[in-house]
Amino acid sequence: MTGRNLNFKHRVAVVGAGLTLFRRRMLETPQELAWLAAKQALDEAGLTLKDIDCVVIGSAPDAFDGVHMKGEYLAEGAGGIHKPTVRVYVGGATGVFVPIAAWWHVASGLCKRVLAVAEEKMSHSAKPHPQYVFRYIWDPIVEKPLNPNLLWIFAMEMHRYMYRCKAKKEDIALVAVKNKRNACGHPSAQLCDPNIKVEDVLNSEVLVWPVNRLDVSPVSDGAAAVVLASEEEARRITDTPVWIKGIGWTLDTTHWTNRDLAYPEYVRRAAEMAYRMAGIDNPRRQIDVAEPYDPFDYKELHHMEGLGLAKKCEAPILTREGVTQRDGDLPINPSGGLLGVGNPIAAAGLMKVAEIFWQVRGEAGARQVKKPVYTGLAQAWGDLMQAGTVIVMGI
Amino acid sequence: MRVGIVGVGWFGFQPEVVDYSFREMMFKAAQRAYEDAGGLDPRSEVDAFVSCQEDFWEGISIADEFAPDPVGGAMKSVYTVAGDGLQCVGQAYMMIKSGLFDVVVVESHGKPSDVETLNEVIFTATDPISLRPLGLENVHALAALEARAYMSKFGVAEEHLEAVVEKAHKAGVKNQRAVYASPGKSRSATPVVAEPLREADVAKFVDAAVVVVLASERVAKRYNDTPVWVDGVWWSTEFSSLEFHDWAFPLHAREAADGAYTQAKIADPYKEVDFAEVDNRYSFKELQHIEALRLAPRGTAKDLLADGAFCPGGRLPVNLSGGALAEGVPFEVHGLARLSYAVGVMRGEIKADVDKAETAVVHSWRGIPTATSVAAVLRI
Amino acid sequence: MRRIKQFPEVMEIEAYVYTAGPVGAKWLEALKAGRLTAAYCPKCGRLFMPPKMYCPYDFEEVKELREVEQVGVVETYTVVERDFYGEPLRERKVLAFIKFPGVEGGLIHYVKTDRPRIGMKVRPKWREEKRGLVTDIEYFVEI
Amino acid sequence: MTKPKNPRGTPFEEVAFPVFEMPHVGKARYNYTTGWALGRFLAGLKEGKILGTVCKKCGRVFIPPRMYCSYCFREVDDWVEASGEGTVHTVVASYIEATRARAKEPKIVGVIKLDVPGYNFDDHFFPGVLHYICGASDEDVKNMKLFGARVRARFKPPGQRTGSITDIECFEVVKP
Repeated sequence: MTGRNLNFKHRVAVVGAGLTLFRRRMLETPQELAWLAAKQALDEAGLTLKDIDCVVIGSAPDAFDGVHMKGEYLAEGAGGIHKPTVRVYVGGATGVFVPIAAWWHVASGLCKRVLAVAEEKMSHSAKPHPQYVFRYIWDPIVEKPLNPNLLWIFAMEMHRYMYRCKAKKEDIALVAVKNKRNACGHPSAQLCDPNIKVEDVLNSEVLVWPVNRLDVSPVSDGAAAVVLASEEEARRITDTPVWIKGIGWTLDTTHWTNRDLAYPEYVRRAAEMAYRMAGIDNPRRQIDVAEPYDPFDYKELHHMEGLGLAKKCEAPILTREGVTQRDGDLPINPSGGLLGVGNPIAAAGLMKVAEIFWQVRGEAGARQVKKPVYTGLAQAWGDLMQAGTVIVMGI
Repeated sequence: MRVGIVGVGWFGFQPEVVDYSFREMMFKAAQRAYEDAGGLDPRSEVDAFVSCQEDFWEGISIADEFAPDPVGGAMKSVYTVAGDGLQCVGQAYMMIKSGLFDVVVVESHGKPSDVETLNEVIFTATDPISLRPLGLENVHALAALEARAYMSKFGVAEEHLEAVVEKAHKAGVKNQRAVYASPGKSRSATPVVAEPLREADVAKFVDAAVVVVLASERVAKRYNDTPVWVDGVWWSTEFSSLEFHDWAFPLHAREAADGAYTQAKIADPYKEVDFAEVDNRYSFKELQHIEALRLAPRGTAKDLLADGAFCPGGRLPVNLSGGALAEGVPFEVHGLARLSYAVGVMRGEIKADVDKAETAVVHSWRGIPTATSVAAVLRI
Repeated sequence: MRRIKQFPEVMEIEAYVYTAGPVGAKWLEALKAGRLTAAYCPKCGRLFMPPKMYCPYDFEEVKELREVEQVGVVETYTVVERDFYGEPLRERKVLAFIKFPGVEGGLIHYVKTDRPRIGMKVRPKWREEKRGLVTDIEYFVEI
Repeated sequence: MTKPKNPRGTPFEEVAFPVFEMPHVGKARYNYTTGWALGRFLAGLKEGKILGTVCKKCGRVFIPPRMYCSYCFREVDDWVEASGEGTVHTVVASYIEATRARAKEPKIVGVIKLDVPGYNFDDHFFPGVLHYICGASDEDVKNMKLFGARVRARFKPPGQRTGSITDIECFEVVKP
């Protein structure tokens, strides 16, 4: 190991964020969804497209939108024409990876103001069902001939986690309840339900035991965007820049059937990288609010443990005790997460980064957590249960 | 902090690699690259890995999930860029410049022989509303529209395309991986595909993988005594919709090259660049890209080419490798193929007919229907 | 050593269901009515086609479509003789990029002619039965 | 002030004009090169064998096999054959198809940790495959009885095998 040099030259800040509504089906084209989010982020930062040097795009499989080379297609709506534009990609973990890649665009000194845009339009792949697209993420030779549904892999991980941690479905369902209630404070939310109870989750349709319908985030269309700037530019743009303090990401082996699924080691490694850069040695104390990736309710628990915000098998207990509520000691997914706001894959990850931006600035309004926020964290996850991306932001 | 190329490895460059899967091709290219980098151990000495590919080329959704293992990146920082291999080099360049990374590995692989419906797959990259309903039987027709616009605007004739094709096949003979090189190939004897393009104007596809190791100036010498420095790399997307892009001139290549030249402090490329490797997946593209890279004033590449300026041994040799016309197009590996050949020439490992090989510019375009180019300036 | 060398694979769903967006939908409705329109950007005053809900030049919102005279000019063309795989087409096809005076962008479409040339004036030949697709124009013909 | 302020977008429910359908069948076909490792693995299945590779440097056994060790970054050294028996590592009951349609009968699927004579594996890294599990009900999944259960590969009759993972019909629970 050559040893990462932590004395990087340029500090990088987030200075604006934008979101579309997240909904099951949207009329706008993928380009237009990207534009809606990008425009809002620019407006919030008080910038125009002329101020932007570089564009980073994130989007998960091309097979959702039904456009090959989706980055090329999205460039126009993301404000990336006649500019250096690049699309980065780590499956479901892409949303948080977009600002990570945008970070080095600025930290390298080569770009001063960067627009980072994530978009997903799952409704295009409507026939027979957007879930069908996930059939093609499995190994084409040793797995796909078995006709798998994507939920299998999550259900297997969830069940293994339940087995190892002796976690009950009731405990896990609390996450879905919390997040769908939290989502009622989010103007973009697709699945706000202020009255949802654990029984509703447990009584919803069983899809792949132990996964019920309300354990899963929905199929969504949507886009998100953030503007990043160098220190000098950030201070010019706003009085309250939110600094990117740490970035980290890890990909585990592709061969998920060869390893234990009970603990996300790759998230731990990703978090370690980000924490080292941010100077965090006790995340449970030093992170004030976190947005771990929650496409399934058990994933929030799984990721809290990977991020070191809970000990192994401790996350269900913290959840039951109310620690992860908005007014708790460690608020988790105050936005409502993917379970409540919706899950347009890459856009959902970037939505989490936007949430931390607003939480740190105290602009989350109805969603603002009770404790003061100095440092927040967003995390996403993807590929064949192997990718972890982490960003730490703060004042 | 300068960024250097300290290892290069490639595998394939065959019309069909029958015995190895794309993952195994990645592994073999990576093995060679790490050996080239003084026996670098990817498990302990690399900070991050970048893979360049697109889902529909692979026939897998979220194909980036297959990136880590074959290059030694399992449980390490690996990600994918949906772009040309040179864009990955651009990302690695920025990562190293940020100061957070010292050694970054760039990988790209392409296995066109696995794709049965290539025309339909490429066509899926066009706009679903304005173009897709037309159902083009040959996506090369979109390139032919550009060819006609360029040729008509700048007075380029078919004989000039003939000269490009002839030069590529002649040069390719000396390139051991140029499987399609056939000197004496007569362009006019090949059938018209889409006017003005004939079969010989269109590069064929090829299976290949290339891996490149980049390192910061601080550590580069640990791995290689003669790093090839990347002194500038930039890219540009001109437009998403072909309807709005310049049909006659590749502005994207101009914008990419200008960015790279600025970083490398090159004021007069025609004088300062010793040789170039540019995209020529269509014969006319070589002329366009020579001009876009400011190696000839607009509309004059055809004449300078006729004078031998861009031929091996000429004033500024372009595509000593024969380029894509001789090697084939390995999807997103294309840019790394151009780069790895240039590195070989600069290190003196490839005996090429060039006076001086100290400064090179390499370029890649992503092919139709994109308007995206990447350019990099290399120095030794 | 025996090996199974190839494994067939698809990456496809039954069908994609695309939407054209708020402005694109109106554009397709106009096509269905046999009218050619372009988006109008209130900020820079440009007309552009194909339309989107934003102006690709200045990133402002676009809501309005304006009718365009059905006279196009061939900016570039090709005569397609073979398919991608090298097989001769049953019928040669002229594909062109057609611009409309005063409009940015244009249409990539077929032209029915034996003598294609740059600068030729063309008009759309509409289909009898229209579906709200760009192919409601069967092809363009010389004026 | 609650951010985001007035997020936009036009949701719709009915699938009608201006939505338009484009069939995609036949447009993305591939013929995968299986390669050195999986090519032999598939041929092995056709002969009723489950083959893997082994890295002698770290001792890891890879099933499904690969030609390289993901952990030592070197070529694997040898082939090994699994016994066909194994233990259920994790298991679920699927009530839906890949298309999201309800399945007629619940399908039991899981990861099977395979036995390879001469090697021992912990739960951290092991040769394992995804497959159907037969001879068990969804109740056995729900009460977690199947975790750690012993199973044995049930191959199709030789004449029906094609060199595919589906040459194994399922892993059958071995009655104690």
